[in-house]
Order: sequence, then structure tokens, then C-alpha cells
Amino acid sequence: MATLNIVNKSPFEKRTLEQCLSRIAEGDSVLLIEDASVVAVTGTAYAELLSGCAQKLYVLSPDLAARGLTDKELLGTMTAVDYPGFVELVTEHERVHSWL
Amino acid sequence: MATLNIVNKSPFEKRTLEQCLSRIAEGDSVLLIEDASVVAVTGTAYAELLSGCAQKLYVLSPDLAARGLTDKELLGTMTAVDYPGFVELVTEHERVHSWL
Amino acid sequence: MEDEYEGGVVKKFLYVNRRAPHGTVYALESLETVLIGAAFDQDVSVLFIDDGVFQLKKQQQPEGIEVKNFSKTFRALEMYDVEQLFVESESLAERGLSEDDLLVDVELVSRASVHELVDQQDVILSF
Amino acid sequence: MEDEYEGGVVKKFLYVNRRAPHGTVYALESLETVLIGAAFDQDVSVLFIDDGVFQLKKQQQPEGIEVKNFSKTFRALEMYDVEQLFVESESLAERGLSEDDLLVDVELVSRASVHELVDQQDVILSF
Amino acid sequence: MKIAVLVNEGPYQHQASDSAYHFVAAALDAGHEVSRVFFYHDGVNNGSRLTTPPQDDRHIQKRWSALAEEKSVDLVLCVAACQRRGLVDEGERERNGKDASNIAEGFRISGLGQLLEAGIEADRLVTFGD
Amino acid sequence: MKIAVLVNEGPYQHQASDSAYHFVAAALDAGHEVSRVFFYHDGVNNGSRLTTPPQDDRHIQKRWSALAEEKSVDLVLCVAACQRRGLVDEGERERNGKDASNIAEGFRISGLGQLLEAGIEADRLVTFGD
Repeated sequence: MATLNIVNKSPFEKRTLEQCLSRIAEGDSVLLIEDASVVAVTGTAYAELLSGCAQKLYVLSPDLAARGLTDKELLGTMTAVDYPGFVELVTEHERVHSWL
Repeated sequence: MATLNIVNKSPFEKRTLEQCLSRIAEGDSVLLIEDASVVAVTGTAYAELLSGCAQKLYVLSPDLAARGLTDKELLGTMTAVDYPGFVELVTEHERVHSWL
Repeated sequence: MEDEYEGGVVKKFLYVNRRAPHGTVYALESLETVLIGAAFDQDVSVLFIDDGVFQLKKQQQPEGIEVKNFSKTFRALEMYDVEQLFVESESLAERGLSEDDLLVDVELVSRASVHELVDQQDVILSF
Repeated sequence: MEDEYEGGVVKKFLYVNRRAPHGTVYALESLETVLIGAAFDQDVSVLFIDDGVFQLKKQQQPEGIEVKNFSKTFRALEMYDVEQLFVESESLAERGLSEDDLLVDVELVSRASVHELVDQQDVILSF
Repeated sequence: MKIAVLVNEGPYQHQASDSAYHFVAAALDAGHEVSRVFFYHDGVNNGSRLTTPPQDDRHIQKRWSALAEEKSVDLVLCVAACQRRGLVDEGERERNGKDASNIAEGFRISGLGQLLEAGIEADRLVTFGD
Repeated sequence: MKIAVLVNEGPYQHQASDSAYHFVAAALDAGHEVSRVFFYHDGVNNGSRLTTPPQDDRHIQKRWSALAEEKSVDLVLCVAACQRRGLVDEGERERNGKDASNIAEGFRISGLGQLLEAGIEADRLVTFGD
């Protein structure tokens, strides 16, 4: 019954990421796309929050690369996916919840 | 040399209000418009932050009324203005900084 | 009637409203979609969290900004068989609001239980 | 040349960049306005705070999302006599970035001193 | 699998429309059926044939129209959103007494029912917005 | 006092365009000069004459056009933003080989220089956006 939650805004700008994380199930997944990708890496003020998540965390790597960040700096709890991987996540989960 | 700072997003949604308050001068003013007006009243999670501000705080009353809130519930530190009052604030300050 | 659906499939739809009314068009459009969706005979729930709870606030007076007071339409939802309106308690409390401030009867849910509602859904529409 | 200005007035313009590049068009448009504004011989400063600091991040590779890598243009700003680029230290630190991560030489400012920069300006353009 | 997509923002201002396009292209490449892309709110602005982006930039409308032509993706613009924003096909032009139309090849204007139908008939609905 | 206004969002989606209008109207009522309203980014979508909002809703484009006619406010749409979003006047139509135009009465299309000029010449610049 797991949900794929998509967050597209930087948590430095909007509260969406925290608002999402405070409400989703443990077995859910979260995919960071667009400006949300900036917190997929180590060293940010959100590293601790994201390292302690029960959920599976993914980041869209073309969005990460566009912002000058690389897969090598990823948080240990974060998995990078490309667009085909994004499509797979959608099909593998029961439903998609875009947190806009 | 005072600046009129305008914030238009709810701090429950975006971090703009805090980002603005953390950087402006003591003699500055802050005008809450549009969705930012929802924190001009008592009882919200932002009441304490806004009650402790050194700056002069204003809220655009037609935006407040549109959201079912009234001038009567205003924080003690908050002054309601209408559109003519908004125009006066613009002319009375040296410059306007819209925090978008 | 283009806006009817004869396929016989009934899915569970959840509308998620997270924004204050009037600052953006989403609150108005969400209500519009719920009303049009009523003709499709689906199983519809509407969830108000975060600033979305302001959409149900009593005494909205948007005349001063020259926009329609569509909040009254929430009272009509019952006639359209949309009776499952959920509001998150924590979202109300953070905004200094209580159930008495709301235009319609709602079912209160806790933040920790929101995912139980979501887990039952087939389709989630975010506004 | 429509984009020149002969009025003789020189004002202090501050461009405030607060958003990450690529998620919205603002970073690109800010740079465009700075470049066009150069012909107007005004006193221009550019401030990067909050997610705006990502606009100056080295090694941006937006090819995967099929948008232009306009970040290289920041290196050209010097030729246009726009040399006053200010970056807030706290914004960098919160994002795990340091001056070495940036494409161009900048002047670091503290959060507490941002208002001193703003206080000197005539016009503030927000992106 | 049958996937439907909802696009809530116009071209160039937000990445939403780009993300939606790349997602749809990848889904088609993976052999899935993209049954419908529904453009809602400012999303309807994706369907104007009057755009002329810089030559070195992507042409967002043409990219969508090519998907309609080459992959038969159904591109639907919400009629009420179109009326508020000035997206007009020949039928809307006549109905509303306008002197021009601006909708691009491959897009059609229809009601919100098309979004609900897409939600009912597809296995997944994926939303892109601001 | 001479006031210039910058509008960064289109009609109906965000309140920005409404707020800008009410501010401009109040400034004019108070006897100030509103030297220019510059529409940038999605803001250029305010200038389409093809909109048909619901009859019980405000007509945002017509409200702006009336300000231009009755109060001689200079309404300028950013040309580069127009090209990306499909806002076209007769000159742009010919230059870019388009088959229709859609710009409304009272608006004109020009360069970003008009924004900078407005910033230089006005006593205050007030920005409305998302």
C-alpha cells in the first residue's frame, strides 16, 4: 500500500518537505525533484533530518547535476535515480502523492 | 533610510517572513499582504515571533478580511492598513523591498 | 453530457488542500473539481491540512479584493454527496483555529493518522 | 538603441537573488536584467542569499534537463563593470557550501550586515 | 501500465512543465502507455502556438506537440482555465466572439471531466506543479 | 510622487496581479503618478485580449486596459517574456512569422530597458509576484 511522495521545492524555501515527512507512512518513499534536490547531499542543514528518516529516499539525478551537485556527495540514506528510474518508482508504488 | 519590506506568503508555507525578519534593520517596516496576512492575528504559532519584533508591522486589511480574519483579533504589534494606507507606506519609506 | 462517466469503475479519490484561499487559484479550482467530479460517482474524500484549513474559515469577506466568496459553496457539498471532509487538528491549532471557526461539519484527524487516509486511496489530487 | 539611457541620473540598484537556478526562471532572468542594465550606467550590486547562492555553484550540468548552462555568464559580469557580487556567509554554510564552491570571486557578507547594503540602495529588484 | 499526467504550470516560468515532459518521454520509452496529459491552471499556457523562445533554448510547445503527433499522446487543456488565460481554439473563438485563436497542433480543449476520467482509467496519476 | 510597478505573475493563478491593480488604482486615487506598470515573467499573460473569464468574476485584462485608457498608465510587456509565452502584437507577429496576435488594447511590448528606465525615473518601484 506504499505511496510515492514527490517533493519539488527546496526546504530552505518552502516547508513542503517537513510537512510531507510528518505525515507519511514508514513504508512510503520520497522522491526529491527540481529544487528539492539541493538537500540530497551531505553537509546541509537538512542532512540530519533526512539521515534519520524511516522512509526510502530518492533524488532525481539530472536535477541534482543541474544544480552543480553530484551523486558522489549523496547522503547515505539517499538513492539517485534518472528519469527511467523515476518511471519505475511510479509503477512500483500504489499511488503517487505530489506535495505541491 | 528605512525600507518598507513586503511579504506576501504565509510563513506556514514559505520561510520568507523569517528570512526577511532575520535581515532587516530595526527602523524598517514590514507589510503583510495576500496569504501572509493569516499571521497578523493572535493565537497562531507566529504570534510570539511577531510580538517580539523591533520593526513596525502592518497588514493589508482587505486581504485579512478575505481570509475570514478581522482587525479585532490583531496582534498588539500589528497595524491594519487599507490600499490607500499601503500607498502611504510606500511613499513614506525610502525604498520598497518585496520578498518574493 | 461530456462530464459524465459511464465506465462503471469506482475509485477512491482524495483531494488534498494545503493552501490558503485567495492568494492562489488552487482553493477555488479544487472546489470546482470536486463539484464536477460528483457526476462521476466516485468515492470522494477531501482533506484540509496546513494552510488549506483557512479555506473552511467562516466569515470570509473577499469583496475588498474583488473576488468571489466561493467559501459558501462548501455548504452545498452535502447535496452533491461529498460528505467526507477531513481536517487535521494540528493544522487548526497552529493557526489559532478550532472546529467552531469552520463553515461546515468536518471530521477531525490527527497528523499521525493522515497516512491512514492516504493509504486507502486510488488517486490523489493535490491543490 | 532602445536599451540605453541618456538621462544622466545614476541610482544604486540592488538585485536580490533568493532562489535556486533551474527550478524557476528567476535566476536566468535576473542575470539577463543585470546584463541589459549594464548599458544604463547605473551603480549595480548583486546579492545572493538563501537558495540564491546555488546560482553561483560551480559545475552546474543542466544538459540532462535540456536547459542552458547560463551560470558561465557570471564569469562575464566583470567585463560589464558589474563587480559587486555579495554572498551571505550563513546562506552558504547552511547549504554545506564554501567560497571555493563558487564560480566567481565574491564579497562575503554576514546576515546581520545585509541590511547595511540594502540601506544604501535606491531601487531593489527581487528575483 | 497506463499512466496519466497532470501539469499545473506554464512553460519556462517553473520547471514543472519540463519535468512532466521528461517524465512522459521516459514512460513512453519504457513501453508504458501515457493515456493523457491534462493541463490545468497556468498549465494551459503550454498549448499556445504563438511562442517564439530563443533559438538556443528548448521549444516547450513543439516538444509537446511532437509527442501528440509521434506517440499519439492525448494533450487536453482545461476549458475553464483556457477561458481565464486566453487559450482559444476555433470553437472557443466562435463561441466567445474572439478575433483570433492561438492553440497549437496536437492540443485540444475540453472539460475537467477529462481529468477525472484520466484518474479513473489510468493506473497512476502523476502531478507536476509549483 | 512618481511610482513604478512591476508585475511578475499572470492573471487568476496568483493574487499578485490583483494586488498590483488595486495598489495602482489607490495610488492614482491619492493623486500620485503611476509612471509605468512593467509586466515581466508570467506577468505578460495579463496582456492577452483572448481571455473570457466567468461573467461573475473580475476581468483582469480589461481592468488594466481601462487604466491605460482612462488614466494614461503606460502598460509595458517584456518582449523576451512575451516571446517565450506567446504574447504577440502586430510587429512581433510579422517579425516571428506568426499567424495571429493576441495583445490587448492599452498594452505595448518593449525591452527590459523599460523596467530599468522606470526604476531610474520613478521615486519608488513596487514589485508584485509569487
